[in-house]
Amino acid sequence: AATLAAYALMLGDDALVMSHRVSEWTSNAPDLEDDIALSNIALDLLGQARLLLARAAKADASVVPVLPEGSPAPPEDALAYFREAHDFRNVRLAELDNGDFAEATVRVLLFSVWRLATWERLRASSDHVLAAVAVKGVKELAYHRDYAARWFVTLAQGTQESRARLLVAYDALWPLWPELFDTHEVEAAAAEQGFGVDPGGVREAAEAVLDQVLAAADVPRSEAARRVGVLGRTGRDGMHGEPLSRMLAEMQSVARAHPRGQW
Amino acid sequence: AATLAAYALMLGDDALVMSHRVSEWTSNAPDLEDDIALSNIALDLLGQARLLLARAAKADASVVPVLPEGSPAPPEDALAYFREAHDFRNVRLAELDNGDFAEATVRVLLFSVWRLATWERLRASSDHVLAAVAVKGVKELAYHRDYAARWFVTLAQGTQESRARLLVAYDALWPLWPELFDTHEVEAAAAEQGFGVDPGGVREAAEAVLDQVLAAADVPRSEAARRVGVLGRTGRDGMHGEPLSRMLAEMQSVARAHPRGQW
Amino acid sequence: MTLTETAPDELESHFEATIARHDRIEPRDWMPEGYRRTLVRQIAQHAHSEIIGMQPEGSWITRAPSLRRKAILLAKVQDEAGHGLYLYSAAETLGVSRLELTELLLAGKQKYSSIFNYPTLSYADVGTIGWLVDGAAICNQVPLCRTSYGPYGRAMIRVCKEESFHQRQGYELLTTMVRGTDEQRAMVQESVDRFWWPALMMFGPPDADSPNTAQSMAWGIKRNTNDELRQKFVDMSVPQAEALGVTLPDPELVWNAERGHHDFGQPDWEEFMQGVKGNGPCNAQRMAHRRRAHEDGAWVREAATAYAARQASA
Amino acid sequence: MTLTETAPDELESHFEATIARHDRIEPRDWMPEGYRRTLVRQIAQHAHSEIIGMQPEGSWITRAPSLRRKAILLAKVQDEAGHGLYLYSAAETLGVSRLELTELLLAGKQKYSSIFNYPTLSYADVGTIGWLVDGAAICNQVPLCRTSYGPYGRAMIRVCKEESFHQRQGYELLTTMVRGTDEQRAMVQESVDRFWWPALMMFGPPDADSPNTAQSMAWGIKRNTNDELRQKFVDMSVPQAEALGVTLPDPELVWNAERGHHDFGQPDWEEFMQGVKGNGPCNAQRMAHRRRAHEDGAWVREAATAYAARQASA
Repeated sequence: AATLAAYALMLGDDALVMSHRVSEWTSNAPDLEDDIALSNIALDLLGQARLLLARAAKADASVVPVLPEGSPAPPEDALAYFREAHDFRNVRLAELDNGDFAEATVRVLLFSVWRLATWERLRASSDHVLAAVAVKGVKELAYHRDYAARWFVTLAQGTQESRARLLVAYDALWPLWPELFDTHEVEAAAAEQGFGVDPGGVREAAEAVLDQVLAAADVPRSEAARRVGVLGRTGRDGMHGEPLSRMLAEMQSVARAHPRGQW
Repeated sequence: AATLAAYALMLGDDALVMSHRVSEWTSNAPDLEDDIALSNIALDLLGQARLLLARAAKADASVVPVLPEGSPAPPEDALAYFREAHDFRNVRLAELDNGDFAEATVRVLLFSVWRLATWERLRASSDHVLAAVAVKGVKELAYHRDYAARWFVTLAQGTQESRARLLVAYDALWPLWPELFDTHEVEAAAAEQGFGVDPGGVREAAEAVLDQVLAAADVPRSEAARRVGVLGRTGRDGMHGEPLSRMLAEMQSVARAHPRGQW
Repeated sequence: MTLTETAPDELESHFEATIARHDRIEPRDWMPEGYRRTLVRQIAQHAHSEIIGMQPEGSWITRAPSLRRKAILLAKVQDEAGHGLYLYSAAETLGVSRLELTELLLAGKQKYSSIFNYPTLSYADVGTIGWLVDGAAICNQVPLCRTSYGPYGRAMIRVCKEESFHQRQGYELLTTMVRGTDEQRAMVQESVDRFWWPALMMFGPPDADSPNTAQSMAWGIKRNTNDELRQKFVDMSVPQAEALGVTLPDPELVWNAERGHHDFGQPDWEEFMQGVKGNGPCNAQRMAHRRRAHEDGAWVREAATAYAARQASA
Repeated sequence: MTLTETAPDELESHFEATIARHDRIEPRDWMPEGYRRTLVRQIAQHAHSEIIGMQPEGSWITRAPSLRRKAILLAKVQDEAGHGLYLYSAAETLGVSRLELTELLLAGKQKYSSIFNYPTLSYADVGTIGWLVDGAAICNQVPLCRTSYGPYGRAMIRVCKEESFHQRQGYELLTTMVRGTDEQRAMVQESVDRFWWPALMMFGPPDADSPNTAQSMAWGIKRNTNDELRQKFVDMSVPQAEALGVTLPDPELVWNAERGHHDFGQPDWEEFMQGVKGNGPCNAQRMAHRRRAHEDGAWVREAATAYAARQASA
């Protein structure tokens, strides 16, 4: 149960943090259609996060932070609003500060290609909740991927400026791609126990998809090297970058100011 | 004593909030000398804020938020870190999100010209603490004003771009200038009781100084209209803009996460 | 029969007859230039209001205090973008593009609702905006579902349906908050104190000071006067405030049994006019945000155009 | 006697004699090109480190949990800017401008200390950086006060004085925090766990893998080997860690009575090399920050230049 909870938290934190970053685009996108599309992506991921955090709490109540007596916050909110940065288990790709629209395009593309490759297998999870989340999520992620892939190609083939920006964003994010496929011991155990997916096993499938997009965009595979962690630890180990604690300071400010609040 | 506390809070909050905004320039200024100068301004204002918040707390302990039992936070920190945005009494000019360096120049200029005009009189305060703070502060503020005035003239007379940016910043901030000279009832009472200064009485002196800078820069007085408040209320009434609550979310995040912490 | 074969006065009487029958004017129909201009102005202002209106609430998406509320808020702000989209499309049937209208907004030549120049200062504002601001908008907009211009009326039907959903969500947030802590109840009351008067201003100046109302009503663009709608809103809100346990900040607010309506005080019309002139608390901030987003997106829109052109010619 | 009158070998022997006497080389003195190049590289790297080093701690200025700590931190980061200033000035005596050096940094052609590519993740890091990172810097830098190049040595004297003040402040923050709550003690330990190994890396690779050390020592630019300094730092830090009540995360760390020193483990030199190559956790972020600040300031610097030119010609 501890492994299931830890595994569900990883998947949930990925979605929660990525959703937050994407939601920052609301009212800031290049056009109304994109504002709507990005809000949609943020909403889908938020929905995934809620189900996964709830699953984690149900699997092992000890992962849920203890709130002041009388707090009516449900477990999903206790987990989202009352953990510190080092308790979060998301991959570092999700947490970076937002850049320009090219950055958003590449980030959503990498994130959803990876997540989709994993979740296609997660549909066969022995945990019925995870399996159900994955069945629904796969459809959502396919939409996210297609949206980002379309923009990836458009920007790459649009103007000189858009291509230049896209390439900068691609090279800037590529160093975080290998981390997505590292197998954390929790993930290994989850795969072993039949309810999780070893991300190491889906790299080939994910890269095959990505290569199609790169080919359509006429963009060569980046040669940027992997970004190392701190003492070998990365996002899955709770070792994050500076942007996450800043993001959480904002995200958690109202909830923490009113730990007994009803919302 | 309640009036003295309320008055000291106004002056203290102006300094605290303005210091915070100026401190955001650290490691972001156009050149090392300016990085150092802006940090200096932030430090001076922070020093003023600490003395004034402490004075407020001493004059009337009831203004200090009650912290969880066992919290060792001194009154200055209770006031800085555990009040909500609507408890702050700073003028709105201080709280705006930072813009470019022209915005910083104009903001520091307007703020310090106004504050200096007030504080020159505050040196004669019947409250010995306020008088002493003012004596020291006047020297600091004169430095801030001179620094900003020098850049105001340089940008106005530098390149086409710098002049254009300066004028944009000046027109953007001018609407908040009249608010600085509104006489709040606390200020009226403080002046009446001999320890405070009625800002309405220093407008002429402040504008005479500003006019000299404008003349040296060959910049005409802005015609931008006053920015109104909400239902007639502005910063001194605790009615702020959206940036303040966001700023406080960041500023207060660590202190609030550890209300019993020792720092 | 083509247009060129029809005499102008015949076209005009056909238009007048359609209006008189409370039928809809459609894009293909002839219409007087004044009617068209008034409509473009009104629809554009309405569309701009949706887009600018994303900011005050959007500012709290990243701080929503529960994941459920975050989802609700995100979806609501997204709906506002959607409303903007329908409305710009309705305006486009009158021959003006979304880009043109956006540029008129950014140049300060078209307006948006002044209510969005008030700041949002606590999470309670998300609820209050839903309850009072969306509530007032609905009062204004429901009659517009029967407006004489077809595309506008049909857009309004969709908009109104979603707005009343938003209004219920906002009210529900407030009812939840007042069941919470003392601080939360105080937060709700403070928020209502701040938004009550600006909400009343949303119906526009008193009829006596509203010179365009008569023509708009004659053309069937507008169906009720400002004061009629304001009265309706007040009558509707008083029992809702009671149910919520908050006080509306108007000492003159009292039931008038004779009129069968509430009497109430006047908002500060001078503050209203300052907001209209651009001097409200957040005008500069809202416009700067919109301008920045528009400018930051320029290279993306150009890339899309270039890519589409290349695809078309390939 | 002017330079042209002096034979090259005479200049060289004069230089060698000055070094041998442990006297200072001054900007007016002849020096071998290799010496100059080595110095420029070292001083520039040191200056860049001060400037980039403003970021990890600067990131907490806006979140410092007490006003006193905020003032201390702000002043410290300001001092780092000041150190950058002295050091760029020292480099300028060798004929390279601050702007040139900055552009070499931004182009990735000059380095800064890899320690600043580690993220700061809690307020305890502000204390740990003071204690361990400034502590290691001082070990490295104190001998540089006696370096053979005069302007560099004098800059280092000022820098070292301030650094040891910073070190005491950092350590004092940690001693305060460990007297606080359990969470604070855990925060301190976690921070020390993260920074201990990177601090050891600050002395550079083991002597066996440090090909430039011998020449730098012969020229009197460097006064001790990497391993000597690292040993000194470990010996100094162990009792400080004990006094603080934190554990240093090295199971091999043990007192060796025979050597009169502590034995200790080796840091992960592969991670170190990745950091040097630009693949550390924050390299991209640090460079992007510096580049943005530099580019954002370009119009200001241009304005200052244009204004100065106008004043000069007036």
